[in-house]
Amino acid sequence: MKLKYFAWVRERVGKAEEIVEPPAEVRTVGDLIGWLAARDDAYAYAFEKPTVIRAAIDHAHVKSDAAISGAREIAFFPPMTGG
Amino acid sequence: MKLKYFAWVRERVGKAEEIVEPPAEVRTVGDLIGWLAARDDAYAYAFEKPTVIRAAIDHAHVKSDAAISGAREIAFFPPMTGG
Amino acid sequence: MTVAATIRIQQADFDVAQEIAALSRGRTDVGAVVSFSGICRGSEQGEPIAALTLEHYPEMAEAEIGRHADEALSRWPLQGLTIIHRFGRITPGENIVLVVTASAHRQAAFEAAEFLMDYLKTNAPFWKREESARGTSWIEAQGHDDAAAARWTKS
Amino acid sequence: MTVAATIRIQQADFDVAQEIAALSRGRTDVGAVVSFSGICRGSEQGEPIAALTLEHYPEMAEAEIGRHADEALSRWPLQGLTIIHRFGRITPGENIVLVVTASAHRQAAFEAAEFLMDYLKTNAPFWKREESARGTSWIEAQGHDDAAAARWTKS
Repeated sequence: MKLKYFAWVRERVGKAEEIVEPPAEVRTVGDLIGWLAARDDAYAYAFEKPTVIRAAIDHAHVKSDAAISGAREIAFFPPMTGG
Repeated sequence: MKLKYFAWVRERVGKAEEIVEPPAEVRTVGDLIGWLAARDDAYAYAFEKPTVIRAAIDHAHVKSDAAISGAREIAFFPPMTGG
Repeated sequence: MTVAATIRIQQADFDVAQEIAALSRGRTDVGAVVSFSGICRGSEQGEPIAALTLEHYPEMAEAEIGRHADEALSRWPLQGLTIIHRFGRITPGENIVLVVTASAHRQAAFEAAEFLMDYLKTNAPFWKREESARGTSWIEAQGHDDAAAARWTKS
Repeated sequence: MTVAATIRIQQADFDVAQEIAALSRGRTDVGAVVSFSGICRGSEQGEPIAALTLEHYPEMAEAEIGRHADEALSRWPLQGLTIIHRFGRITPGENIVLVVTASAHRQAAFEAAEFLMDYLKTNAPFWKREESARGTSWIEAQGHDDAAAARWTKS
């Protein structure tokens, strides 16, 4: 699946997008955050406060307990500040 | 004191303004409406439903129990429909 | 900062764009501009109309709108306020009334504009007469306009 | 009547006047037009800023704004709706966002515009970074914006 990062999440991770293949036990958005955070210091820093991170699956906002199976694109970003 | 009439009150009374000198016992806006309504059929028609009539003394909205002593200009009109 | 409201009661049409620009152009302290334009519709209660004629009480309209503008300026942190109300004969599609509010924050700009429109509808001394195929008649006041105005009364 | 919203997510500036006119010109069924323009201020939390840069998530911004436009059209009797949100570098005094609503009645036009602005602030995938003498930093979301958006949730 494709992951996208925006704003300071993007800056901390150090890339705007990537393709990942998480193991089968990574079932929810929350699991995915935990799995990413364990990768290296950059990801750990980006996801150090998981409750602040917002997520979207296929362009729609989701909560951290949302299932990721079947998702084509998952995005992580800080709370939005548009308008 | 000067009286002014607007919208259908003006049309029914048949004039836009006039000078009147009500007797001393006419103390409030409500008294004045009663005194005017007793003048002739045109005034009686204009003021047939006193609760619908709005009044202003010297350009400020007032209730029917407002005292008229000292007023320079009293206006009568239907509920407003501007905006 | 002292903000003065611009209030105009006029027969002539006005340019919404120009009034909005006047409150924001060249300024960097305004974050939100809300405009409300009231436009003459081509029908009233389902009946086609040819025109509206607005009668008004000039001295009182000025006093009354001025008081409400001052109240809006005291209740909300506005950086600009423009109110224009036309009188005379107005045909469908033409402007009737304009309120423009400018503020650092959107909530203040929205609320002040709504407050002023609610009060203009119920308290400003203007009366609309409609012209239709059936002749001319005075438009009746709407109870829901009074209810809308009442929500701004401080308890 | 089916009303389609006009939604544009663009780097270029827009002309508020032209967008308002597009919703009302030549029409006689529109009685009320409300516009909200969000403008880049010259300071944030008391600090002067040189510019904002808006990052966005294009596909999601389109989807998200489209959903909220549809919700506004289903909740209020609108006759026209335009939403424009800019991205990229924007300097103080420049436009950021525009919502224009047209309706037969003022309450619908006001409420729909407020609803959309509250949701754009909290749900549309845009992020503002500010440039100041101290460097660049991401603007933090405001809790009162979430509270403003929450008031539209149907219970």
